Amino acid sequence: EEVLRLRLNGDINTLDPISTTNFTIRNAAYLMYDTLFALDSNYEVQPQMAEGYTLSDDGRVYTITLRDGLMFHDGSPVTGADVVASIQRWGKVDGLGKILFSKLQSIEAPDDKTVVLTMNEPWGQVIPALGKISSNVPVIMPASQAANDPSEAVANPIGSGPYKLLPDEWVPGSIAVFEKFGDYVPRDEPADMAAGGKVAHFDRVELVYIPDTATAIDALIAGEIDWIEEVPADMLAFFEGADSAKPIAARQSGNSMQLVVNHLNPPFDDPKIRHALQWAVEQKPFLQAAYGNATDRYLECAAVFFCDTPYATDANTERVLNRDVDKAKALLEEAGYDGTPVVLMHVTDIPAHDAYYSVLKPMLEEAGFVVDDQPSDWATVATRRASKEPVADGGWNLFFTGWGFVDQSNPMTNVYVAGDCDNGWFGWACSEELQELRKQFAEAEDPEVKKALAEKMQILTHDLVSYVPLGQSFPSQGIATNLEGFIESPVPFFWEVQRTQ
Amino acid sequence: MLGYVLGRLLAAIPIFILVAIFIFSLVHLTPGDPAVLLAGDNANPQQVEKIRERLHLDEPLIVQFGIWAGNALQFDLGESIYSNKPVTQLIAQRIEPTFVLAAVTLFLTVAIAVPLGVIAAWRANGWIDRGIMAFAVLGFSVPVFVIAYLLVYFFAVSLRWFPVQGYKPLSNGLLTTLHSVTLPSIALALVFAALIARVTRAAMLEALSENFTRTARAKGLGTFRILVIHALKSAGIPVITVIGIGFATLVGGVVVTESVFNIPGIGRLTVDAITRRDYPVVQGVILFFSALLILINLLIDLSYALFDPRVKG
Amino acid sequence: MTSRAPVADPVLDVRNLSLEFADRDKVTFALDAVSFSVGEGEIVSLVGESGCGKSVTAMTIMGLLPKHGARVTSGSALLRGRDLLQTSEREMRRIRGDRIGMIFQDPMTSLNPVHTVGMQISETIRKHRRVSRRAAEKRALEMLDLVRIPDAASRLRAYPHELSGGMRQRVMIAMALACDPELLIADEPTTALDVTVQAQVLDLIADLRRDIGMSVVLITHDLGVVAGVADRMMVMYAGRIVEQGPTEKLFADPAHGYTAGLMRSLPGVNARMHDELREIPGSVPRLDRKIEGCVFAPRCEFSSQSCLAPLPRAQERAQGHWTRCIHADAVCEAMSDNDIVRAWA
Amino acid sequence: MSVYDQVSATRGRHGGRISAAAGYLAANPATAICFGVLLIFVLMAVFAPLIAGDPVKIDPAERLTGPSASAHWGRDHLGRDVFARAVYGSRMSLLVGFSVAAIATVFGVAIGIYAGMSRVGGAIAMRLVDAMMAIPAILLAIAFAALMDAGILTVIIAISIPEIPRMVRLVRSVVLGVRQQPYVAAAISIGTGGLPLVWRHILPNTLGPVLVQATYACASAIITSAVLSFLGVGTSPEVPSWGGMMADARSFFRIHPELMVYPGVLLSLLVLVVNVLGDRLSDALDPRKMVRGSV
Amino acid sequence: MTGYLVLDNVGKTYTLKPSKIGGAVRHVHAVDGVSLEVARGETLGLVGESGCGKSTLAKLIMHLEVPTGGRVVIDGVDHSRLRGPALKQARRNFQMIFQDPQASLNPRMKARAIIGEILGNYGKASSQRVDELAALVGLGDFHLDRYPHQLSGGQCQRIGIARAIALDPGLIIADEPVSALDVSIQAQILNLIGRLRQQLDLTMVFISHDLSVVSHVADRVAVMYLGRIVEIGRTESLFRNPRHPYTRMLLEAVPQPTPAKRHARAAVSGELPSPIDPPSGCHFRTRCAFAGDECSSKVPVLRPADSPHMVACHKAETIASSLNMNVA
Ligand SMILES: Nc1ncnc2c1ncn2[C@@H]1O[C@H](COP(=O)(O)OP(=O)(O)OP(=O)(O)O)[C@@H](O)[C@H]1O
Ligand SMILES: Nc1ncnc2c1ncn2[C@@H]1O[C@H](COP(=O)(O)OP(=O)(O)OP(=O)(O)O)[C@@H](O)[C@H]1O
Ligand SMILES: [Mg+2]
Ligand SMILES: [Mg+2]
Repeated sequence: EEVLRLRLNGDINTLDPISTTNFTIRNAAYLMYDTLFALDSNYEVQPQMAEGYTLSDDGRVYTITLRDGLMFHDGSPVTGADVVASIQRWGKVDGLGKILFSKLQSIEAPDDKTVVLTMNEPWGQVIPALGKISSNVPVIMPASQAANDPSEAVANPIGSGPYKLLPDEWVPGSIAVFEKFGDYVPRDEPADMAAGGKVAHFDRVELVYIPDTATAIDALIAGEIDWIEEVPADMLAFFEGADSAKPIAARQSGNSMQLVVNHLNPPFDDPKIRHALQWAVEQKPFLQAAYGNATDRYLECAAVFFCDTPYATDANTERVLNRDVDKAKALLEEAGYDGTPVVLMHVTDIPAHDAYYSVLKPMLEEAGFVVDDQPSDWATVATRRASKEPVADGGWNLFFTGWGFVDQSNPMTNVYVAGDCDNGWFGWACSEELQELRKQFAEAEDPEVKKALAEKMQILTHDLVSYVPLGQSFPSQGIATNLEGFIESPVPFFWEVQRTQ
Repeated sequence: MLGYVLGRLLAAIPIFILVAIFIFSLVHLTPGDPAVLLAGDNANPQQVEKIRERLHLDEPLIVQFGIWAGNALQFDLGESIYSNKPVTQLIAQRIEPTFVLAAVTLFLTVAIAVPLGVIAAWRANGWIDRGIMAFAVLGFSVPVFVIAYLLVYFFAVSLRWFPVQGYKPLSNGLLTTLHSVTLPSIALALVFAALIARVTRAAMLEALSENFTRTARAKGLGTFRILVIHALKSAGIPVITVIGIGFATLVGGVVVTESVFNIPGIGRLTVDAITRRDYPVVQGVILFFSALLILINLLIDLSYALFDPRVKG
Repeated sequence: MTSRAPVADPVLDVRNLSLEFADRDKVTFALDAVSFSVGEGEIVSLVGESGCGKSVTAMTIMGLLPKHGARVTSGSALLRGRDLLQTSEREMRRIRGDRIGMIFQDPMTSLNPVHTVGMQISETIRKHRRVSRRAAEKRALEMLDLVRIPDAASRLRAYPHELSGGMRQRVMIAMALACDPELLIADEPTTALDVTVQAQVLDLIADLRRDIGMSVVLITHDLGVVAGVADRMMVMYAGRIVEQGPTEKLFADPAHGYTAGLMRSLPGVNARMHDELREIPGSVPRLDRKIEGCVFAPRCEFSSQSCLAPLPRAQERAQGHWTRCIHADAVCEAMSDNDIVRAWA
Repeated sequence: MSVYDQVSATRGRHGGRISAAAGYLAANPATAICFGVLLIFVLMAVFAPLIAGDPVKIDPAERLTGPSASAHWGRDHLGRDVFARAVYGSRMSLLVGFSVAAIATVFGVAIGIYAGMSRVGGAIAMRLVDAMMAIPAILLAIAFAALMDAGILTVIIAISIPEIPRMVRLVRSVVLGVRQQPYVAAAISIGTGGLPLVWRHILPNTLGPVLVQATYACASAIITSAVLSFLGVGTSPEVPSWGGMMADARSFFRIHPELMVYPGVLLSLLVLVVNVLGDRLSDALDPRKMVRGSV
Repeated sequence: MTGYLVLDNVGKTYTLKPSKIGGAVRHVHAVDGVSLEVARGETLGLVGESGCGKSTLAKLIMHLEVPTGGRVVIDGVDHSRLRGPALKQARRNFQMIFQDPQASLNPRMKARAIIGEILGNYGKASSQRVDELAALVGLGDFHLDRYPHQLSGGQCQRIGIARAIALDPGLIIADEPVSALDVSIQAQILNLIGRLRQQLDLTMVFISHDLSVVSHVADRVAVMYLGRIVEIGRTESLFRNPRHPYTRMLLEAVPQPTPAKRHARAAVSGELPSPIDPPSGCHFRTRCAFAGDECSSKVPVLRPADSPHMVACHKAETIASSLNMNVA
């Protein structure tokens, strides 16, 4: 029996990628779910479960046909009704999905093999939205499960992907086990990132949760596991002299780190003080703290939509990229900063975060901020960051988080350019202009126009300071040397991969 | 005998109630709103409110306690906020590794500590004694995670004798399981053995200074017989008692070792639940451990009868 | 005292035994030239106050002194001619419990509480005799009968705590006698017992001596006990035997200041009520330095300057009656009107 | 009187134990060394600013560099001075150790004496103590430290809470023993009662074992606080602590083992020294321990 | 009632926790309906074997234990009704000398503090008085600066005595004050107690298991057996002419350093029964040669044999005649 053992960055508590944007769950969900469309390595959308689709001449009606032989893990066939229900559920929570549904006239399944989407007006993002590679991924599940409230995770998830969850062997906090789904029919095309044939070569896939990264790497080298999602730069040295495993730089899955600013609470309710914050910090020490001398692993970058991407630009990045304590002080003075302490919810249980907070505090203090460093764990911060209350009542000022390349590089999914005020992501930066820009972007077809809109978004965002970018990194994955066929992709996939004989 | 056991179990009830109240208030009076945590990144206040209702977090504490205690009596410890699974199921899933780890540790400990303690007492104040006691104090003084890392480094990473981490369930065969828990058990046993070796030595010294030891010597008995048949058996009670007390310490060690060695036992479950603010699990697990300790102490009391006829029913 | 044995062909002959305890910075001269012997079938008693060295003497003979700290500086202890002090621990284990039986003061704690009485007796037998478990148990039963334990068969399976103090002491005796020892050393066998029980136990020892014919060293601090059962007695004070002789002789003709002091300080039934007792002033000397002269001199009403000079040889006053007192005659004279002395005279 | 009693009588059974203990310690080179080491730790903690540089200043550019003039033991993953952190770390350990010992002693003695002297109140107190003892100490500490706001006070309280019941039990059992002593009956019969009885007769004769237990509580508190830091529920990671240093270092254990070794050795040494002193103290207070029979 | 100390049907029952797993709760009637009087200036000796309740009785008199029945009246005052300061005031009138001299002194207090404590408790602290007391019991002032462990047993007992007489109490209970002492020291202490008794006109209860000691100090003697007084009478009368078979057995059993006793000891029979579950009726009947049916069903009460000599025995008369025959 061939077993593939994977160590993702976190544990999974559900396998419902609609109920959460959690990347670990997204990655795990790809094992068992399939999607209608998928991105290939050129970031082009290709049919996956869909045989193909036709677009009506007025550009409003998409008729999608399903492939033959699609089957859920419980043995029932995948029908158009299932697809409709799944997409409707996704549309209730996903950012892009919400926009799609706002333009949708109807979605129905005239028969078991067909799904018809009728738009109010032509909109070029329909197929890209359905082929979205990252959270929330519009996976297809049985209609009965798709009827669930999207905020609540499906209890016994059933997918139609190449691997099938074994719920009895799932021990949350420790291990989740999948077995090869014998009735899965892969596409004939060769695998190409998320697209193409998904051939399962292993009988069993185990997601082993090993919280301690050092232990995980040791386990990888000792052959106890086959793959690690992320190897911290410092630990690359573990692999020296080891022939059983190697690190691979995951160029495609770059990450960016951000300092998120709460616009509701003083002192950062004042734009001037937010600008002072920008002057007060610089990226390099953070990056060094996290990646040390591994300079090939990171990039100083202030582009809202990632560097080295179509929408990358350096417009309005002066305050972000340069540190000037005097300017910061001047701005604070000008704004009449009264010494309101900046509460740092210092996350101690994630090493990179811990390092970031440690770096941030002296920077802020040097620039004249009063800092109140409150040690905490990530779970607490994850709780507390949702609070819109004043600091004294459990609210907050700043926290660190990271987003991946796929999400950030797309203006439609980048949370910091939404300007959605109270309905937006944590920090609740508010800008009607940004909201308007996003609308225009969704409708724009011309790449040049899009590019211009993106640049405008960046300028506005850096002025608004919904966050302070702290650079971009290219984490490594660790992989057993006896694996071949590993697909390079921003989201890790485990079809195609097999053990060398 | 049966009456005594029942009596003891009855007597444990108020203690248990106190424990329950204690744990409940500890968990509920501390900051951090589990409902918000559960709701996730993109939840709106209505959703949070709904969750709060579902978990009765909107009721007064007393009512919450009543609901919780009432359910607990029916072995329903609620559902994990994190994984939405019944706490009892989570615990049940994880009993095996913890049990195996504890059992192997206990075996190793007794096998190491009791002979050491006996020898140290026999050679009291000599070099052997000092050596053993130095080991014992050292075992006390080095945190279990340091020992654990050293063991991993030498025996798993360098020598590759044992796995670095993880637990192989008994379904893979006893030997595989034992192989997978050897290192963590040794790490734990070293600390635990230090305690028990000391107490064994002290109890043996006590027994050896008793008049009946003098009698045994006056009868011309050999060293082994005096040490083992006479002294050790009467030193049994303090040794057994400290093994019982040590269990509480062992639980602490288990929490740490399970984390270091990534063993999916109850200790790991506990730490994870605490950092995740998974209140039902925290409550359930601590309650479980307390019940276990109370039970173990009862067993220990009963086992006194093995060593001392004066307490036999 | 001389090294000549007061009895011919003794079972036990202790000669010139000196012993010190060294403990870090402190030395205790616990025994100083102790000599005595025990004849065949004789009950010899060792009397003296707490701490005078009675137990240490017994433990030295048995080879049961702590390995560290105790040091025999001179002397020998011959069991039928064989020096126990030169015997290896291995050999001593064969002798203990077999040729010498010993019972201790405190029957409550001298039996192992976690083993049955039967096991503890038959264990001794099996250690020294190559017999089956069954045979050993049979012998244990006989021994319990011998020491007059009622319903012996069922008592074999009893634990010590299920027996009364007197019964426990009788079990101890049964255990000590299980292998027919030549010598029984009884270290204060009745001190922890009530008078009525004490009487029973003493009777038992006397009877067994008669029936079995063993020799007994009886250690006690109670002159009454000595008077009751001992053939000969040794009076010990501060690590030395100050006077020894046949019991009648010694009571009738005490010839040491300490013996005299003891007899006079006893509140007897015959003594007149509320009279002042004759005190022995002062208290027992510390043993942390060697005393050359008479150890009792500082408390002795008969003492003179010459008592402080190095100790004279022990004098034999009558057949087998030895004293270390240079004022023996004066003592004798002064004691002639003592109640106790008169009762024996 | 047994041989032991006599020896203890000549040695002094109870009285003047402290001075006797002091003498005993002085006569013991190993003990003196331990005292010396402890003293060094204390001095290190007190005079940390004079000995070492800034323990919290980070310097990411210099991270994980080896020993240098400015950082004798090199720098950690944030470029902080390991030596400085180690020196300042002794503050945390000593503070936690001594505070816990003090808190456990004060509360333990107060409650323990009450429980030992009062029948009804004692029974109630003991039920509470039983309940607390039924919760594994470290779980209680982890839960408490994790659920409250992190900070040194939280850590001290978290570790003290499970430590107190142990002390209460000990004190109570000793008090029950002392109460049976004839000198207590004597004191009552001469009209001493209430607080003076406790203060003059009960308390002083309880202190010996309490002192020993306090040293053990101190040692185990130091370890527990390290474990808490290690599990990430201890004090702020900025506050230098040995446990925290080891937790930080575990990722680098394979490449920079010294990052774990320095604080590990210091921690173990301190705990060792405290443990040994506790042992010696208990030996010194127990005359029986000085003469031991051998088989 | 005329006595200085009057015990009226005093009893004390202890409840024992089960000593075994699953055992039952048991009761010990440590003191069982004891009535007696001690006149002012008189010394009552109390003898009996271990566990018969002597110390318990002492504690009851000292109000260190609360009786489960009956009354203790000292100098007309029933202390069981007193509480707090009143009790404290009353306490100065009765004091105790303890069996184990060293254990009855707080090991952490110097002799001076120990004697001074009682004075301080009643607002009479005075170092002069302490010195006086020390001199009275034959201690030098250098002894006062020592801890108990630095003093010998006899010296400790002197301190205990000094403490007991510090406030001129009317009543002293001496619970085996010499049994832990060496023979040669015993006489010193007995003499001291005797002297003080005369000088201070003390009323005293003197407890001992040693008949010869009791006979030496007591005016009257009470014999206890398993919680009950079985015989009480003037010392000579009781020793010369014991009426209760137990008293006889005791007297026979005492080893005497006289040849008369040598081989003529009356057989002592039977085992001492456990106080937890004593025989019914007369507790002694299991060891008594004269026991009849009556003895197992009826508890004998103290009745005059020849006044003031009282005995609690159904067969006292029978025994008396047989005894006379024997002696004759
Ligand atoms: N192990 C030992 N170490 C040091 N001194 C000891 C030891 N055993 C006995 N001694 C000392 O030797 C002396 C004699 O003690 P021993 O026990 O023989 O007295 P004893 O006559 O039996 O007294 P008791 O009537 O109290 O039993 C005492 O001063 C005692 O302190
Ligand atoms: N606190 C107590 N709890 C339970 N039983 C007790 C207690 N104190 C005494 N007893 C029991 O009461 C009985 C009488 O005890 P007490 O101490 O009065 O006897 P005693 O005559 O003084 O004996 P001894 O001569 O041994 O001192 C004994 O059986 C004893 O076990
Ligand atoms: Mg002795
Ligand atoms: Mg008594």
